[in-house]
Amino acid sequence: MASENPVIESRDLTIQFGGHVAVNQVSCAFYPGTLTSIVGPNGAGKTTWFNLISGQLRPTSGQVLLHGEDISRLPAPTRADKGLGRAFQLTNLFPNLTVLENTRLAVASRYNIGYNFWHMAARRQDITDRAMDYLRQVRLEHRADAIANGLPHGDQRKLEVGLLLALEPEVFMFDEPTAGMSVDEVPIILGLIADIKARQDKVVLLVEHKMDVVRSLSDRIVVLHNGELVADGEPAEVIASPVVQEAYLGVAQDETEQV
Amino acid sequence: MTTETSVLQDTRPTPGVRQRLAAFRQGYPHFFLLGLLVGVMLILALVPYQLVAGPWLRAGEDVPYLIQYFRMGTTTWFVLTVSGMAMGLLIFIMSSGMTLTFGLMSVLNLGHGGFISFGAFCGATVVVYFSAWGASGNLFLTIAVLMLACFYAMLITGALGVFFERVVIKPVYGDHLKQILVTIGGAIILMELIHVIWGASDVPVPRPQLLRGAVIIDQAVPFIGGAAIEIYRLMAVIVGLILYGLMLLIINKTKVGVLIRAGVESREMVEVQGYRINLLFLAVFVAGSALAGLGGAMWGMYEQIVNAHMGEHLMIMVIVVIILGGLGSITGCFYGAILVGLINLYVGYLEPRLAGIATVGLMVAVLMWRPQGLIPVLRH
Amino acid sequence: DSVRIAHVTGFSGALEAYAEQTARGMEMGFEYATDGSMEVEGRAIDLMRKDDQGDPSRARALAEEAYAEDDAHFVVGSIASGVALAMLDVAEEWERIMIPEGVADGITGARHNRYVFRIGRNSSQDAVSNAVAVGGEGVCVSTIAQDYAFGRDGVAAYKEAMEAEGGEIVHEEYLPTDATDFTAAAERLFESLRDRDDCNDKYIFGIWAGQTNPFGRIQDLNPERYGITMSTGGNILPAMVGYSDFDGMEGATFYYYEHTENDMNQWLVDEHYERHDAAPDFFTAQGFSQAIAITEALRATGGSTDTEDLIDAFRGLEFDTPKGAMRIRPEDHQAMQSMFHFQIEAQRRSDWFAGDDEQTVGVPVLVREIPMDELDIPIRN
Amino acid sequence: MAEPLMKLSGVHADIGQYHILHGVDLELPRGELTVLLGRNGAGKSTTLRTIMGLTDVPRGRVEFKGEDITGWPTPRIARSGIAFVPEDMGIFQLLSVRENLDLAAASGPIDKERLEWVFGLFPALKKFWQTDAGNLSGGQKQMLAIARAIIEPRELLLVDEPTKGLAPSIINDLRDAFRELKDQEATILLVEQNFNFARALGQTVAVMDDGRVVHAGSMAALAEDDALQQDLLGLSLGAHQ
Amino acid sequence: MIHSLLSGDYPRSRVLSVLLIAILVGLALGPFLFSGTVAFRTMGLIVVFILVVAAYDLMLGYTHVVSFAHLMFFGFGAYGVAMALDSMGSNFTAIAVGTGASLLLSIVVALLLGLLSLRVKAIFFALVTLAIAFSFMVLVNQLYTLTGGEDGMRVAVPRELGPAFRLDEPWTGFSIIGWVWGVITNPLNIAEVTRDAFFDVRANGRLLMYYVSFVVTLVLFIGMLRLVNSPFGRVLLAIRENEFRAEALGYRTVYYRTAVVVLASALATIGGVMFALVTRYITPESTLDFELAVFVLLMCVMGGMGTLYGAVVGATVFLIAQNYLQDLLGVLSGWMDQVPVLAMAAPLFGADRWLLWFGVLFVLSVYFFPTGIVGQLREWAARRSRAEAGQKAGDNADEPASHGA
Ligand SMILES: Nc1ncnc2c1ncn2[C@@H]1O[C@H](COP(=O)(O)OP(=O)(O)OP(=O)(O)O)[C@@H](O)[C@H]1O
Ligand SMILES: Nc1ncnc2c1ncn2[C@@H]1O[C@H](COP(=O)(O)OP(=O)(O)OP(=O)(O)O)[C@@H](O)[C@H]1O
Ligand SMILES: CC(C)C[C@H](N)C(=O)O
Ligand SMILES: [Mg+2]
Ligand SMILES: [Mg+2]
Repeated sequence: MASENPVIESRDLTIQFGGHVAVNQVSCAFYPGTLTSIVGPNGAGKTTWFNLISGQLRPTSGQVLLHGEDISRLPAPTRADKGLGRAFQLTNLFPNLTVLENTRLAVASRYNIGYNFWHMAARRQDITDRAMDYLRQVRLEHRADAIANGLPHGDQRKLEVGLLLALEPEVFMFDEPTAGMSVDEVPIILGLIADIKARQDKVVLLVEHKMDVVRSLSDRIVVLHNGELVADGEPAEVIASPVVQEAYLGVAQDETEQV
Repeated sequence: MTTETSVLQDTRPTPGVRQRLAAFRQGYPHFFLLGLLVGVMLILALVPYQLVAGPWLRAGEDVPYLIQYFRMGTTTWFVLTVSGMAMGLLIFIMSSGMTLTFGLMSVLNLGHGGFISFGAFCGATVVVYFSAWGASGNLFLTIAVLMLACFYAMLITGALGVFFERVVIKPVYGDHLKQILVTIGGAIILMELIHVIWGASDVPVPRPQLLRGAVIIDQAVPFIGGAAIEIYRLMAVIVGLILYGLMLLIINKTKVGVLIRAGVESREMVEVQGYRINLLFLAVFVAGSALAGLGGAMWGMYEQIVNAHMGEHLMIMVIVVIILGGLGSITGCFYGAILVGLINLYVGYLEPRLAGIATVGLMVAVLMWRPQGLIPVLRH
Repeated sequence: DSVRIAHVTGFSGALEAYAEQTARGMEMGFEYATDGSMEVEGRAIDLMRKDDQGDPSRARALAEEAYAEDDAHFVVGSIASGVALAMLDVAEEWERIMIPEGVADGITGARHNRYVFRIGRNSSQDAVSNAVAVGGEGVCVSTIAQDYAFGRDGVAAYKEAMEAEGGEIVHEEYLPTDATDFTAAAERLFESLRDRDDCNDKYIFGIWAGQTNPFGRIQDLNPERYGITMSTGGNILPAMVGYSDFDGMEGATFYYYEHTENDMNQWLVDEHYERHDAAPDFFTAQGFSQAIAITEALRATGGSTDTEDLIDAFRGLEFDTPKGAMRIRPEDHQAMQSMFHFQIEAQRRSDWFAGDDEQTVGVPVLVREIPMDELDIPIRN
Repeated sequence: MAEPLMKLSGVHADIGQYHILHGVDLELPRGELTVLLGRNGAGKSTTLRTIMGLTDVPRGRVEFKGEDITGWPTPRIARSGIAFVPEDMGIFQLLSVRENLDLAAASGPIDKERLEWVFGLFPALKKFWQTDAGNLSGGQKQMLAIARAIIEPRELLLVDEPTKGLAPSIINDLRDAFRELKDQEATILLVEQNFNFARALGQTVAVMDDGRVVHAGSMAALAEDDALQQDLLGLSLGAHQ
Repeated sequence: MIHSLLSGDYPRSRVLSVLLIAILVGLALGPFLFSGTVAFRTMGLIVVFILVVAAYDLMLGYTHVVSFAHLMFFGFGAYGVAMALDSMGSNFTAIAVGTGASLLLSIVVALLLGLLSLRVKAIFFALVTLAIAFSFMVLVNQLYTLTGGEDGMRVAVPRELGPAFRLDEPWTGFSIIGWVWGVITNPLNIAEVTRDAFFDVRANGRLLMYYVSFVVTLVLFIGMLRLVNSPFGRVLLAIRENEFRAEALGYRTVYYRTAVVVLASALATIGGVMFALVTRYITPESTLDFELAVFVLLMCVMGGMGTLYGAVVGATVFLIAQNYLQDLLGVLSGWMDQVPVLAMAAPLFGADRWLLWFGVLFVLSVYFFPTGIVGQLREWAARRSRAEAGQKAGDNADEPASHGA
C-alpha cells in the first residue's frame, strides 16, 4: 500500500506551549483503507497532534499535507470541507439542541446549503432521513428528540461518533471514542469503525487506550511519548517493543492484557 | 519544567534592544502605554511654539488647533499630567468596585452607577450635617468630616449591597445578559429611592474649606513654576493609593481570591470541596457596592453638588476604564483609570470636543492591540 | 365653561425638580391673580398636569392630546428646551396657544411660530444682562460655555453686548456638554488672559446648564493670582450654595427672592414659606409669572379663549410679576423683563431650604436692577 | 456484620421534570471498596450526585455513619468526610494545578508527605504544578481530579469512572493507589465500566439498571458466575478480542 | 399557506396563539379600536419596535452576539431620513435618498463591527459596542448644526404623511376600552354607553403612515421567521450553541456572524426610518440613548430570546407598561389617599414615582420569565401535552431513563 500516495501527511509537526513542547517533530503519512491507532501515555500529545491536523491549533513549525497540498494555514472549517473529520475526546456537542438536530447539522454541512435563507430547513426530508440512519447506526434513534445534554455520558459519546459519521469525511479521527461507554455498547462503536475501514477508501486515525481494541482493529500502531514519535509499525511488533512495554503498558502486564 | 526552560534558553539568542522593548511591551503593557503617552506629550511641550507656529504667525493667519498644542509649556504639561493622574485615581475609586465584582464573581453590575449616586447622597448628608466642622478650616475636623462621610456612604451602600445581591443578583449568577438587565432595573429603583428620600432637587455639598483651592508652585521654580494643582485631587491620590494597595493585598495574598475565582467556574464543585460559596460571593458584592459608595461620596464632594443621575452619567467612563484595563483586573483598572484621566486632559487641551471620544478611541485601540484589555484576567 | 390649561412638562426624570417648581408657581400665581377664587371673567381655571417624562415625542403626543381630547386652550411647557422646541409645531398644527418654559433662544427665535409666547427669560437675556453687569471700557473677558446652540447663542449675545459696553472678548472656550474635568480649559483660559496687562479688569464668564459646572473647579485653581475674577449668571438655590466659593463674584440673574420689593413677591415669599418651609426659587417665580400673564390676557379678551383674541391680547401685554413689570414684545412674543445685577457674598444661611441646618451659601446681593429697556435683546425669528 | 458506613434506602431523585432514580437501596460496608456497575443511563452518576446532595431527593433516606444526611447542603456533606470525583472531573480549568489542590485541602495547608505520595502516583501533576488545569491533557485532568479527592484523608470516596481515558500503565498505578487507600481503611464507592479493573479491586458489587439497584453481592460471586454477568451486564469478555 | 407563511414555526401554545392574534388584530384595527393620540402614538411605537426588537433577536437570541450598537443603526436611519428631508425638502425622493444612504452606512459599519467581533469577544464586544454607540451619540450632539444636537430635529415629512393631508369627513371608530369601561360603570343604559363609544378617526396622512409601517413590519417579520427556520438559521443556532464545534463541522462561523450583524443592522435602520416618520421628531435621547438600548434588550429577553414571537410580545407588553403604568399609578394612589391607612404610603405610588415601579417590573419580568414570556408559555403547553401523553402512556417518568431496544 505504501505504493499509493498518502491521503494525509504530517511533516515535522511541532507545537510549543510556553516552555512545553507538546508535539515534537512528528512526521507520519497515512494511506487509504488503513486504520492507524495512536497510543501513548496521558499527555503524550495525541490530542494535540489531532488538533494540529484538523486545524484547531496552528503548528509552531511543520506542515500538514492533504493529498500533497499544504493545508497548514487553512482554518478548521475549510479543512473539514476538504474531508478531515474529527470526533473529540471530551464530548463536544450542541448541548441544547435535540439529538436529531445535532446530526442534521453535521449532514447539512455536506450539502453546502448553509447560506440558503429562503427555504425551510424542515422541508429537507432527505437530510432528516440521512440523519436518522446515522442515529440508527449508533443506536440512538430512540433518543432522536431528546436534548443532547440530557443524555447520559455514554450516549453523548455515541452521538459524538454519530456526528463524525454524518460528516462523511475522507479522514476519520476518533479520540478515545469508547471512553466511558458501557462494556456492552463498546462493540457497536468498534463495529462501525471496522465498517469504515472495510470501505477501503477512507483513512481512520484512532486514539485508544484499550489495548485489545487497538490490537484487534489496527493495521498499524504509532506510539507517541513526550510529544515524540517513538515507534511506528505492525501492531504485534510495536506492542512487543520494549519502549512501549515500560513507557506505556507499564510492567504489570498480566492484568492489562485483558483490559 | 526546568528541563524545558533550559532547552528554551539555549535555543533563544541573547535579546537585543528591540526584543527587550517587545518583551517589556508584552509584559508591562500598562507602563508602556503610560510612558508613551506622558513622554510624547512632554516632548511636544518642550518644542518652542514659535518654531512650529512660525509660518502661520508670520503670515498673520490664526494657528490651527493642532499646532496650538505646542503653545503648551512645561508648566502646563506638568499641571495636565499631575491633575490627569489625580483625576485618574478619583475615577479608579469609582470603578474599582465594578471591576472587583466582575473579576471575582463574574457579575456585571451595570447598576454600579446607582450605588455611586447613593453613596454620593449619603456622603453629602454627612458633609452638610457637619458643614460647620468643614467650614472651621481645622485640619482635624476636616479629616473627621471626610472620614465620616466616606464611612457612612460605604456603610449604607454596603448594606444596600446585601439586599441587592440577595434579591437582585443571586437569581442570575452566571448569566451576564440577565445581569445587565436586572442590575440596570435595580439602578432605576435606586435612583428613584434617592428621589423619595432626598427629594428630586440637586443637593449642594459644601466641601470643607481646607479641601478647596489649589497648591500653587512658586513662579520662580524652573519648568513648573506657577503650576496649580487642586488640593482635593491630591487627597484623592492618597485615598486611591491606599485603596489600591489594600485590594491587591487581599486578593493575591489570601485563599479567598482563589476560592472565589473557582466559584466563578463552578459553584457546585466549590461546594463539593466543602466551602460555602454564597456567603463569600455576598461579601465580595458588598465590598464592591461599598467601594461604589466611597467613590460616589468622593466625587460628590469634588463636584460640590450631587443629583440622582450623576452615577448614570459616570457609568460610561467607568465602563471604558474597566474594559481598557482588562475586565476584572484591579491593576488594569488602576492604570486604565490613570490613562483615561490623562487622555481626558491632554486631548481636552488639544481639542476639547474630542475629549469624550478620545477615551473611547483609546479603549478600542487598546482592545485591538490586546483583545482582553491591558491586563487580562479571563484566561480563555 | 372652564378655561383649560394643560401643563405638559417633565414631572418625572432629570428635570423633575424644576417642573415641580413651575407647577407650584403656577398654582400660587393663579391663586393670587384670582384672589383664590380660581376664576377669571367668570370662567373656572382648570389646570391639568401631564408628564412628558422628558421625552419629546411623548410631549408632542400629550400636547396634541391636550388640544384634541381635553380641548385645552393653553399648553404650558415643557421646561426642557429640547422638549419645548419639539412641541412648538403642535401648537401650529392645532392653532392654539403654547407657553414653553425652556430658555433656548430658538423658541422665540428660529423655530418660533405665532402661537408661541414665552414668559420666562431666554438665554440672550441672561447673557446680555451679565455683559451689562460687568461690562465697561478696558474689560477683558474670556468665555467658557457648552459647545451647543444654547452656549454659542449665549456667548454671541454676550459678545455683542459686551463690545457695546466697550469691553473685549479675548478667548471663547467651548466644552462638550458632559465635560467633567476642566483643568485643561482652565489652563487655556488663564493663558489667554494672563499676559494681558492692557486690561483693567479680567473676567472669565461662563454660561453653563446642568449639574457639573466648571466655575467651582476653575475658582479652585485660584485665578486671582492673575488678577482674573469669575463671572456668571445666577442659578437655582441649590446651585447657589456652591457660589459661596466666589465671594465677591459679580453677575446678573433672572430671579432671587430677596431682590424685589413688591406686594406680589412679598405674598409669594410668605406663602411659599408658609406652605413649603423654603424660599421660592427661580422656576417658582417663572411659573407664577406665567399664571399672571395668562389671567391678564384672559381679562384683556374679556374671557374669550378664541386663539386669535388671545394672540392679540398677548402681543404687547404688560403685567406685573414677582420680579417686576414685564412686557411681551409683539415681534417675537418674548417677555421683556428686568434682570438683577448681583455680587456674591458668602453667608451662613438656614432659610433657603426646608429643615433648618445652617450652611455657607453664596448669596447674590443685589447691586442694581437692570431695567428691561437697558437690555437690548436681539430679535432672531 | 458491622453496620455500614453509608446506607441508601428507597432513594428517589429528579432532574428537572425527569424522574431518574426510582428507589435505590445500597449499603457501603466500612473500609470496603464497592463497585457500582450498569449500562449507560442506568443512574450511577445520578446516585453519586444524590449522595453529595447535588440533586433533590423527593423520597428516600441517605445515612452516613448512622446519621441521616438527606437534604443536607453539599458543603456540610463534604465536610462530614465524603470526597467526590464527578464524571466530568469538575476540575477548575482556570486555576493552576496547585490552586486546585490547595482548594481541595479544605482543612488547611496541604500535608507535605501526602503531597509527595500523590506526586508518586501522578508524576505529571508535579511537572505541571503551575500550569492552568484547563491545559492539561484528558488523562492528566482525570489524575488531578482523583488527586484532589485523596489529597486529604476522607472516610468515604465517591469516584465516577476514573479509568476513563487513562493509559494502561496509569490504570495500573491507579489500581495500586486504590489498594493503598483501602489498606488505609478508606471506604470507596467506585462507578466503573471497566469490569476487569472493577474485578481487580472490588469486594462488594452493585449493579444498577433503570434507576434501581438490581443486584448486590460480593464481587467474588459475580466474578465466578459468567451467566450472571451476561444477564446483568450483557457483558461477555469475548466481545472484543 | 399558513404553514409557509410562518415557515412551520408555530406559536406552539394555545395561550400564545391567542395573544399573538390579539396583538395582530389590535394593531391592524388599532386606530379604529383605541381612541386618543397617546394610544395612537403607542401603537406606532409598538409597530416600529417589533421590527427593531425582532432584528435584535436575530443577533442576540439566534447567535448570542450581544451588541449595544443596535440603536446606533436605528439612529442612522432616523437621522439619515430626517436630515435628508431637512436638506432636500419634504418629498418622497428625500425619504428614498435618506433611507438608501443610511442603509449603505449601516452595512459598512456593521461589516466593521463584524470584523471587530472577530478579535473582541463576548462581554468585551458587548461593552465595546456600548462605548462605540455612545461616541456616535456624542457625535450627533456635537454636530448640532446638522442634527440640532440635544434639542433634536423635527422631521418634516411630506404632506401626504402629515396631519395636514386629510379627508374632509372623518371615519368612525369604536372605542372598545371606553365601551367596556362604560358597561362596567353604568350597565343600566348600555345604549348611551355604546353611543359614546363611537369616536372620530382623523383620516389623515399620519394614519396612512401608520399603516405603511404596519405593513412593512409585518412583511419583514414574516421574512425573518423564514430566515430563522432556513438552513441558515439552523447554522446560527449551531454557532450559538457551540461555535467551536460548528467550525469543526465545516461552517465558517465568521461569515455567518457578520452576515447576521449586517442584516440585523439594516433592519434596525429601516426601523429608525419608520420611527422618524411616525413620531416626526427625533432627539439623541429618543433614538440613541443607552437606556433605550437596554430597553430593547429587555423587550427581547422579556418576550423570549431566540423566538421571534418574543419580540412581538415583548415590545407590546413593554411599551404599554412604559406608557400607561404612570396613569395606572395615578389612579391607584388616588384610591390610596381615600384609605387613611394607605395614605401615608401613597407618595410611593404617586404618578411621579412610576419609574420606581417600572424598575421593579423590570427586575421581576426577568425572574418570572427566565425563558421569556413566549418560552414560559411554550413550556407550560409542552408540560400539559406531556401530562396528557402520560395519561395515555401510563407513567412517563421513566421515559428519559428507559432504553428502547
Ligand atoms: N440533565 C438531565 N436532563 C434530563 N435527563 C437527564 C439529565 N441528566 C441525566 N439524565 C438522565 O438520567 C439517566 C441516568 O443518567 P446517569 O448519568 O446517572 O447515567 P449513568 O449510569 O451515569 O450513565 P453513564 O454510565 O453513561 O455515565 C439517563 O437516562 C439520563 O438520560
Ligand atoms: N493549550 C495548552 N497549553 C499548555 N499545555 C498544553 C496545552 N494543550 C496541551 N498541553 C500539554 O500538552 C501535552 C499533550 O496534551 P494532549 O492532550 O495532547 O495529551 P494526550 O496524548 O491527548 O493525553 P490523553 O491521552 O490524556 O488525552 C499535555 O502535557 C498537556 O498538558
Ligand atoms: C455581555 C454578555 C451578555 C455577553 C455574554 N453573556 C458574556 O458572557 O460575555
Ligand atoms: Mg487526549
Ligand atoms: Mg455516569
